[in-house]
Amino acid sequence: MSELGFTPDEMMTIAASRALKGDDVCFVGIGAPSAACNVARLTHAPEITLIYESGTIGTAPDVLPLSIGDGELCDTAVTTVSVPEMFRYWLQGGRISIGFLGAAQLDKFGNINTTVIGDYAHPKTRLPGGGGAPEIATSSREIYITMAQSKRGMVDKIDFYTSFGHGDGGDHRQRLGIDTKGPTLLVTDLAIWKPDPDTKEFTVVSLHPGVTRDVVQESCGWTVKFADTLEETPEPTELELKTLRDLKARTDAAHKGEAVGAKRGSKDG
Amino acid sequence: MSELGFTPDEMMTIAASRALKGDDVCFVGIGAPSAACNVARLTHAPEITLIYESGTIGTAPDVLPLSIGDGELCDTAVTTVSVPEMFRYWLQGGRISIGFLGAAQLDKFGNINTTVIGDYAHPKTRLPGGGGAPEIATSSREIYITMAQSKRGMVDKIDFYTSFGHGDGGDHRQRLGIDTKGPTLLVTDLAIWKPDPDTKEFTVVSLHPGVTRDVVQESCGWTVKFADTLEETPEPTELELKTLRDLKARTDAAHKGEAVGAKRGSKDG
Amino acid sequence: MAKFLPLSQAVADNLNDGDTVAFEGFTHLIPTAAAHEAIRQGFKDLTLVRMTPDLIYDQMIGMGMAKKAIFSYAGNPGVGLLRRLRDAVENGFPHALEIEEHSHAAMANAYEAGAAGLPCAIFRGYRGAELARVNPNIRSVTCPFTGEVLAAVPSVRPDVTFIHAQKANRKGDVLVEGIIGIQKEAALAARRAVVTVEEVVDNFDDLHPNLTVLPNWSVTAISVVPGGAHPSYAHGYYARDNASYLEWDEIAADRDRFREWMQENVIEKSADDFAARVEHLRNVA
Amino acid sequence: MAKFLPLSQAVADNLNDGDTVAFEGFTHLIPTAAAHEAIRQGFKDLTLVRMTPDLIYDQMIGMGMAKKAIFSYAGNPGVGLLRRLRDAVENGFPHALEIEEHSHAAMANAYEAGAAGLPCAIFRGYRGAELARVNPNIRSVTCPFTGEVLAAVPSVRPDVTFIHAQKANRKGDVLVEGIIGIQKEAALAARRAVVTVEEVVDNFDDLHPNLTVLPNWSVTAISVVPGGAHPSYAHGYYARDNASYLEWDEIAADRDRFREWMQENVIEKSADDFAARVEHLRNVA
Repeated sequence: MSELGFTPDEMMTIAASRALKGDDVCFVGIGAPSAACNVARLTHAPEITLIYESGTIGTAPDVLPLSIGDGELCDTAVTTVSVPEMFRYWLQGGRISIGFLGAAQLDKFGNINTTVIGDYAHPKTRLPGGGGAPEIATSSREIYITMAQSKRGMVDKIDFYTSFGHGDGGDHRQRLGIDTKGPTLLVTDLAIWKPDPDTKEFTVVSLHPGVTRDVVQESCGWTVKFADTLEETPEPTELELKTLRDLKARTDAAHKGEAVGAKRGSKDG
Repeated sequence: MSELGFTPDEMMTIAASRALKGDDVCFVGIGAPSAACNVARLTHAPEITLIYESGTIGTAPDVLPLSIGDGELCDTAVTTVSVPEMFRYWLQGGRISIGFLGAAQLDKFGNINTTVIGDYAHPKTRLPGGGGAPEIATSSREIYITMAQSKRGMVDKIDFYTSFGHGDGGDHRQRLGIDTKGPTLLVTDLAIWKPDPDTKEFTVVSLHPGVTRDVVQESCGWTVKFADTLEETPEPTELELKTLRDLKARTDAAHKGEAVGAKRGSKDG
Repeated sequence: MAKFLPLSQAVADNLNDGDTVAFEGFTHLIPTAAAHEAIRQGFKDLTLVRMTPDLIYDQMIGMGMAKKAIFSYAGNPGVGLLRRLRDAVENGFPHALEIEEHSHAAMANAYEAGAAGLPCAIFRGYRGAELARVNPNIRSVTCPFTGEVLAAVPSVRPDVTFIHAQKANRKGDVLVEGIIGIQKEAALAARRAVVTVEEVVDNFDDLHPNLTVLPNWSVTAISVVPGGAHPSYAHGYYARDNASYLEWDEIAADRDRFREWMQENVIEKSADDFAARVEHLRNVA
Repeated sequence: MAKFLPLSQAVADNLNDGDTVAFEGFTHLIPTAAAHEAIRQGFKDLTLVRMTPDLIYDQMIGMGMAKKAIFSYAGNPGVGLLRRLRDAVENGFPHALEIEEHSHAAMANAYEAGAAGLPCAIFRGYRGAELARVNPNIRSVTCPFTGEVLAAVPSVRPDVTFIHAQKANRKGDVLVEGIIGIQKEAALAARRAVVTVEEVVDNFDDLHPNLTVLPNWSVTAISVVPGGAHPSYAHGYYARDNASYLEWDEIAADRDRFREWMQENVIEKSADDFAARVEHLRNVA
């Protein structure tokens, strides 16, 4: 970090944020996706619509939520709907342009496991499960994934198909009758990946500043494909870095217990 | 009317209102049912819950609505929900104790036609259709019907089964898998009718004051069954009559175009 | 993303001959101004969808614009029958009208399924009801857990839905309140949603978070038409003009009187004429 | 008709060993006080239903009260895993736990279908997802109009649902606002609905007509428990105690420390202790 002036994690969040556009309607997973989406909103895409599965539509939190249902999300939303409505009208209804997910385990075709490590019936590690992801993965028009690289996380074969990416690759989605694009972007702390147009295997298209092919391969459980012409991800700008760091600082302060007041509601009933 | 001090129509409304209890949750059809339900609310059953299919739950209108969605219903309701929610959570959910319906054509088993006179494809008279009635008739725990008698209205065979009553009688409902009671009461301008416990044929159990068996038969298209012990419907009380007439007077004034102001809403947005 | 347009342009841009269109409103907030604009522009072969076709569909049918009507209650609410619709169904005047008739429960579920992006809706309905015999779009599905046979209807997915709402903010978000009916579902079920509003306000900052708001990116076009729901009403703005509903029963009873009334009150008028029609109904409590 | 009862009585009257029970709350308004009361009363063999089982189900499972869990996301939101639930699933401690696992979309639809009195819900889901292989309650239905195969799950119909809400009025009508989650559906899907509230107000006359209100006749019992959602929050009353969620991760990591914490903070406490826990979170903007 010292020589570059930013951490790999910051580079990941900022690179992910750059993929979002102002007219996107983004279904935001918690953690890294939430930071990236809000950095986009606070920098180049102020008009972006962020949706959290708790029912908050068009939210603009001043601090990152710890959960997907923090009060801040409701306070700043255009409207807040029930959870059934969220999954029926807004996700299943086809209104989400980008579903933004993290992953505990990921394979090279963008299939995600957040359910178990080991056998489902007798797991080595019981993870939280899919939550909204199984349907986010197939109902959003496309899927962006962001995660820090590790051999434990990026594996040749995931233990459980929580959310379907490109399956075995190629036209597997179409063969299952799924007409959305699936994973079109993976941003890690080391690189930007896009699926090969034919095989759908994630391929590195851009290395973050200072990152080599070897470093990428060392922290990935499958044999990495690299694009013929490999770009270098532009460094974070001063604005991007400041925005992200300010956001994280506000967030840390808030999560240490400072109450964020509820701004709207019926106090008159 | 002059000798009795009330009209048959008033007797009908008041007799119907008496069947309702304070703990009933009543899905109110427009017209005669609406008047009866509100007279009940304004006399012996102030706690009754009145629901109109426009989504107004627990409404207490000061004037009778002309339509099922007048602003007065929303202004005075405990809550107002969407129409899909009304039909899914509140009606289909099994929360309605009494569905209160009118009818254009009725047969002796409580089957109702409000769709067509004549053949469906080439009707002699195209009526408005079922609206909420087909599911009110089967999802409400029981059904009360109220209508003024006439040979055109009370017929041996209805032209179209808009809403199912007891079908061909007996256990026809159970045979169709319908586990609600269906029509348990018919109040006309001349008499009170209840279904025979076995055949389910509507049987006159009480004649309104001054009404004879012959009068009932003359205005009914089927051969009328009378109970062995026939009661006389108690005359309207002074309170009942005054309540009904005041309600009608307020209603007439309002429908002549005096605006009933909208009381609640967001004026601040 | 919602565009603010004059109503004439919003209608011209979004409605086409042959479209399946819903002008929705459940007694409250009926988009009369939008329907009248569609009448003035003279569209043809429309499939008109609405739970409660009332005056505006009676008018469109009477003007010969409709090929088919999909509905659940075709009455003049609280008054009686729709006489132009009757004339079309009973006498084929001005031409024959195909009808697809449902119950309210079915239509509400069909809009809900449309908003939810599903091909059909299932519900417990039509038991013993004869519509299931005459409407081939009433089918059934068997619950794979209990074996119960449930009714199924196709979802409603209009090409375009027109609704009227209380207000938009400058960004184009739209608020509907009071008897919200089926408006949200009708708008979200459609490929294009056009909204007429009573007014535009700066922002919705002080709105309660759980109100019925359509975000600007779920709306195609917004036109400001004060009084645009008349003779229906807009909760918080003006009351229902019950007298006009009663009067309609007489106007529509006669083919010539109907044409004259339409000429005078629709064809020769514009969206700007609605505001004056509700002036006497604005004395809010 | 809603009865106002002390929480201990509301729980004793409405929860039984062996019941299928939902303590619902989607991050917001989690009915912690009701869950703690159920723990104190020592119920057994419960089937616990919830989209997002978090601390309170971790606690109930750790105390050996649960036979089965039906859920879609078993995590400590924003923090990590549920360590007591993991211990039950991975090691059978304190005893084995049967699980029926769904996605959020499935659970939300299942509650909705339960509230709607249907035996099952259909939706476009689980495509390519492996849960459909391991959960026999994920089946399918074919659309009778398009032939599309849709996912089907049984509706959720708990014996009793507990929710926390902002307020009741004196008649027993209940208001839920802010992130309303799945509360209305969970309450209406259940045979009995018990609500804890922050406060009781005279009436709801000034409430907007379209807010989420459960009429008194749809509620079984109401208990007034200020702070009863802690460490979750109550929109308009107090903020989320994020520090407590972070702390739970350490408490639940160790079996002994968990038992000690439960003894001290649940078994030896009562519903009256919740108000003090949220005092420092009340500095509303």
